[in-house]
Amino acid sequence: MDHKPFAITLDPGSSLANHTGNWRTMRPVYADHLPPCNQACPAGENIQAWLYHAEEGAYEQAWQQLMQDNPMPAIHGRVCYHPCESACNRGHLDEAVSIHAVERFLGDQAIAQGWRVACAPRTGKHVLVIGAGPGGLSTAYHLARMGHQVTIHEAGAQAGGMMRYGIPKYRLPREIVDAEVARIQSMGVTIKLNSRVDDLEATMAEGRFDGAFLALGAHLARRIEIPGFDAKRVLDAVTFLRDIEGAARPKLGRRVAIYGGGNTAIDVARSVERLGMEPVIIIYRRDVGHAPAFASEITEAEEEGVRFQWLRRIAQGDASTLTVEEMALDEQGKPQATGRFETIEADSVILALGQRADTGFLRRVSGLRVREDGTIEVDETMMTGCPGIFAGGDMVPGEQSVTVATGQGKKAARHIDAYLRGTTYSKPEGHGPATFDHLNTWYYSDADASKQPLLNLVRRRSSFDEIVGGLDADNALLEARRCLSCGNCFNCDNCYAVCPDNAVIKLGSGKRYEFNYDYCKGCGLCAEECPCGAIDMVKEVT
Amino acid sequence: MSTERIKFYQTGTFTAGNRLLDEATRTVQSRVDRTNSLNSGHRACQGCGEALGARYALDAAMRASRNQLIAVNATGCLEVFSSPYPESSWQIPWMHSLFGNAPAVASGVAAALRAKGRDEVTVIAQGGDGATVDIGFGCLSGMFERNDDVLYFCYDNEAYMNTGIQRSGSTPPFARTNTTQAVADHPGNPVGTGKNVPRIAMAHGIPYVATASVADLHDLERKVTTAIGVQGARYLHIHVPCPLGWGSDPAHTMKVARLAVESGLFPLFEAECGTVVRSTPIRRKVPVERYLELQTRFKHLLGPPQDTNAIAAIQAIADANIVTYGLWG
Amino acid sequence: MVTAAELLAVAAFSDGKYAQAFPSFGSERMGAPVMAFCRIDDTTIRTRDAVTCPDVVIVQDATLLHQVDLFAGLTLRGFVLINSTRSLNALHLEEFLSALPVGHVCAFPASDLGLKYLKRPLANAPLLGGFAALTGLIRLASVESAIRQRFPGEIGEANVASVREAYDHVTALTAEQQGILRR
Amino acid sequence: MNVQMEGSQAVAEILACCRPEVIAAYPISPQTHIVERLSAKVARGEIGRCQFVNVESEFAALSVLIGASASGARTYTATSSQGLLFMAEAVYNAAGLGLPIVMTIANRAVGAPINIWNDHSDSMALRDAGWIQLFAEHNQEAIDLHIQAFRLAEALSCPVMVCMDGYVLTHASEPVDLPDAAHVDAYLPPYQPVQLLDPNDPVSIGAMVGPDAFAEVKYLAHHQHLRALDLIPELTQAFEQHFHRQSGGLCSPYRMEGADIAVIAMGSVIGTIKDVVDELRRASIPVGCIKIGCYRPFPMLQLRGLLEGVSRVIVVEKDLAVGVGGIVSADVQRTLSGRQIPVHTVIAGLGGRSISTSSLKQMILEARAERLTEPYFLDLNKTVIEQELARRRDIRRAGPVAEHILRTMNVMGTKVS
Repeated sequence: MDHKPFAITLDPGSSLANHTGNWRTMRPVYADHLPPCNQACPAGENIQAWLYHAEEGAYEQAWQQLMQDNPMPAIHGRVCYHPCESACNRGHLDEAVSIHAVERFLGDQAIAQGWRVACAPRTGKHVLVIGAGPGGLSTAYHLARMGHQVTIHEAGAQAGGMMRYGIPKYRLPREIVDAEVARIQSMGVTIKLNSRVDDLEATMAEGRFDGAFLALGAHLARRIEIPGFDAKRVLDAVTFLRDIEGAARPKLGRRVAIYGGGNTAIDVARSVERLGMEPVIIIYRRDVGHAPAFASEITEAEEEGVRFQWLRRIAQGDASTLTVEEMALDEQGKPQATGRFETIEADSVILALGQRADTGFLRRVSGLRVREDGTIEVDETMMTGCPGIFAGGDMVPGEQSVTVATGQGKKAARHIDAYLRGTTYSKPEGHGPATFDHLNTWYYSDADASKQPLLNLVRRRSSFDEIVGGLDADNALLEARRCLSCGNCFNCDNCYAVCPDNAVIKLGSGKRYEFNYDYCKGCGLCAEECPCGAIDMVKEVT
Repeated sequence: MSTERIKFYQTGTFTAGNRLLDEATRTVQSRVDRTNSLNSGHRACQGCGEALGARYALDAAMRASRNQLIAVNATGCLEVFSSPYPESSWQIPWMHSLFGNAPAVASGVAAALRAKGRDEVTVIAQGGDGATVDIGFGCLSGMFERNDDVLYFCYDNEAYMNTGIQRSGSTPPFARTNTTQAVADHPGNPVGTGKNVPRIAMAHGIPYVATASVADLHDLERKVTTAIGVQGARYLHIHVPCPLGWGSDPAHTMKVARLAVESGLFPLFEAECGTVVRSTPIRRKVPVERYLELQTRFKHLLGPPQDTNAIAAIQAIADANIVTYGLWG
Repeated sequence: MVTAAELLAVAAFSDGKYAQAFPSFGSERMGAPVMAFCRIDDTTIRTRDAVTCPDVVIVQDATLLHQVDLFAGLTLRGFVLINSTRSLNALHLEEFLSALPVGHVCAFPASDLGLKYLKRPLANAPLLGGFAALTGLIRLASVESAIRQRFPGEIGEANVASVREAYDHVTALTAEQQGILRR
Repeated sequence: MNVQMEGSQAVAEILACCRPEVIAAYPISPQTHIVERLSAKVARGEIGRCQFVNVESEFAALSVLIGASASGARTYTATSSQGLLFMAEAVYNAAGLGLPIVMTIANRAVGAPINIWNDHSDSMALRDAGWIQLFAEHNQEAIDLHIQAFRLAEALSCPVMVCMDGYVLTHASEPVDLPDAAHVDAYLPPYQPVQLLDPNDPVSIGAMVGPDAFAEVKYLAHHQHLRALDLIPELTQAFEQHFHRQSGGLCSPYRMEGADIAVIAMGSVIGTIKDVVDELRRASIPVGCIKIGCYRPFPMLQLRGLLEGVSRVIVVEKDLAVGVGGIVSADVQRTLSGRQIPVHTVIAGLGGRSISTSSLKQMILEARAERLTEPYFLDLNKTVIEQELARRRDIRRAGPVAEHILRTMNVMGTKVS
């Protein structure tokens, strides 16, 4: 067809010569926004990222991604109070993704399969870590990954800290703790048990350490006097929990009252239940709405028969009873005495009024500042007043939880690493949060959360067996796939399909996309129709 | 199991592709090797629904016909923005003759192919609502009545956009156009006017009639593929928003189309030999206001003061569709 | 009527003559009055104007006789053939056509012959037979072949039969007329 | 083979030999007989795989052919009068796209008043649409022109109208020589399109062309028509060698040797004029006639040559440019620009009015005596005109002209007078 009629007959696709890109006033750009789950995670996990791999059934890849931030997924999948799920955008749609369940699944898989994490080449630097709790273990792990040598000094007989001595077995089976600690040791981390450090400088010098991380935790219980009540029958939660961890069975009598409204109080109550005591009573000065314990914990405890005496203060006691005063909350939600009293029968009282770190011995260390409450002051790099000495976990001010400690461990490790290399660490800049309004939820199909199996009540009340079961591979996969991938492209091809100008280039399945700005007119359809809000429209620079 | 699982997929099957779906359940538009029948460099407005609808329909048709396809185009936006000398955006054999004769020209192409024994080639005719429901209607009806082997795509943007937004037989009641202005006692397009060409097509008893929307790609492609598999006259009426004519944000083209479907104003159904055989259920029902409020052509209804009667009348149309076509899943 | 003119032309053609037949084109509905024309010549016919001075007038429907001037422009030595059961007398034409040469005018029941052979009052074929007999401008054989060409098989033969009888009938009538004159 | 046959039937017969692949048809008198016969031949499979499409309008008929032709098929349709005007938009389009469609125009007047009889108003209305227009003098030429038309159209990628007078030719039974298919094949090769809708070699046909190239496109169309002026004589010569008879051509003289007066006309009236010429020559009046066989493109050069030495030209045309007069005569005048000789416009045969030899003879003598009004309406009924004009002067709302004229004349609808 060489003599095609002039002008009226044209060659196919010849309009490629017409670059419509110059119509554009706004330009689309791909961005990875910070998903709410990641933002909320105290351990700084990139949850969306590891779920992305889990969605494909690539569990080890998912686990490796997880291990970038958290060395103990099996533990966190069980004990973390998962603020990520409260933040999850899917909650606005049907139910939040059950992140902790998938995390636990991955953690258990790793233990079962014996998955390992690679370490960087040795740096020759040696770091002292005091305390083998979550904070200490986390720091040690991350430093080891970075190639540093780490030695942990643990005062207790076993590693794990509060994970072992503060959280009952029925929530965290000990073989899980052992497995994840063992994995950290297998990375070259030395743990010296029963070795309490009393003189930091001496220990540092003797071990020729280049830096130290203090994570002693908080093991000193707050105590109060109960007038008229035999002090021998007043125990504290920390001691009680440590005792039952061993073989010892403390003498409590038949009727036990627990004083406090935090998660520890609940842990204690439920443990006591399992020791076969009479109905356990929890006494707390404020009401259920103001109790620091998690609602789920309270409900589970009630299911197991624990009774609650809200708005009560222990005034005094005698041989077999406690006199409690009724309290009332004022506008500020503070409990005020009412002058009305009642008595309840109790053979013993366990105080769950919080703990503090035993940091007295550190007062001698120059530059290191110990606060009134025993916590230690650290700067934004987690370093104490004394150069090279860092601290974290329950012994520094702030929220006290396994996950927070683990997160601080990572943070400290990064700064310790920088300190050892004589550099400074700064967090990379992100693209801003991926809030719910970023999403085009029409594209998401409804899918209810997968439920984890629960142990039946009888066994729960009579044994320390783990209450909550794990997901099987199928559930875990489906649960992972409920993730909306907020703010991060998951290769759904929408942008590629909805561009009226074919100005989106698909780089191959799973390889994401590029814009062809020669033709993109900047209509914004791609951004509008991106389900997860991973495309921003930005002003064209002219 | 896999079909059971799809419900749980991140995005179900509603996105164009998704790496978690197996190839077969992804759309043609998600494929790297799609034809791009209407290629880059065309002069359609930003966010043009018709450009999108045309590429969706033709790419699907190309795949279903193993690239053995000839398309005839009526005069209109699609033709003007795609083929101004010296550049054409078409990657397929394509012809434009006149405003009112696309169906007849296509019948001619089909006749020629039959005469030459090239039955493997599919013939497509396409045009906007003006070319289809108005000026080309005689030829369309003739093509139907003869049951010529032609698949007709009507890209319905509900007015004459090429000439600058004048009222067509497909303009919805109350809509403002430059010939049905929002003035006087009964602003916009008079109620009780206009024609439903899919129903009229069905009345011809042709083997396949369907409606589709750019907002539901999977549904659209399935219907095109079905149509290609059928012999004789076939009609596909595709709803394609026009940002210019509707006064909607170019970025909202999909959203507006989606709301037309989800409100029930644009029912998605299929008919065989004159009888409705399937309809696509509404996923998340919305009141018509959600649809209207995104378009300035309905601004005069939303007020203030709001024309509650008008809105009620439009809602009634949507509700009637939901009943007529059983749009509840 | 149009068919008759055409058959006449075909017959002339097979006689080796040049012929041109054309209808007067009204938006005819069946049964409405129609005219058709035929030119026959020994050389090519080029002219296309209407026939205004016919040499022969065939009247298929005698009821038209007094509505339109059918004989306008008829040449002095022209022929007239009328389809009627009535005689020229009964038709009040004898005097009117007396100017024409004896034996140039004839009325006979062509429709009856049609009825007889074709079961329908079709006068065309008999009239052609009559034409051949009256004018001698075309051969009977040619009329027959023209008819056989147009209507093959039985119908053709039936037509031919009607043509023959008409031919004899008209031959007899004209002979009679001349006879009368001789006396 | 020599046969006595109706014009329409003969055309249908010869079309079958031209092997069209797609025929579209919509009924309108007096074209109908042609397509009726073709439908039967197609149904009987006498034209190969040819498709016969019964469309819903003339507009659709030509549109179907536009699609078919662009798909590489040889295409044909026929129409008349209102039908041609109803397809007008497509007529321009087919030419603009350069599609070699052949269409028979059974020429007929254009209403209102509605009139089914012959004149040239219909094809005249579309003379500038870009189609080649050939006019047939008699049925033999009509069939020959169809054979030539396909070859011409396909050689130039330009559509061709073969115009034959409605009824006068389409319904007239005359002797014609019908060549057989093999004979036609030898003259008319298969269609080789220059552009094609082909899935294996896609193109976009029918682009929008703006001010930057529109004029060039139109010029090229014009150029094709100029090429036709060279090609047509070649084709007719080849035709004569092949079929041993002269037929078609741009324009042909009759007894022009020593002619002082030339009568120019198109179509079937030529025959009548030839008779008149003979008669006048016998009376030693030096008159000759010229047939224009190809009206578009208009053969100026050739005509100018034939008119050398003529001192008076009379153009007899079956059409009227209301408010102007002649259409063909305007072309003739342009042809003769620079030569100071009278060119008379004679409007004749409108709406089927018979053109008699006597009137023509009279008219020529009047012209010779310088007594023709310009334009001259042949056989115009002056009395009626005067009555009607008078009536209009008197009554303000005079009502429909045509009916009133008929009433005053009490003409019988079916009578030719």
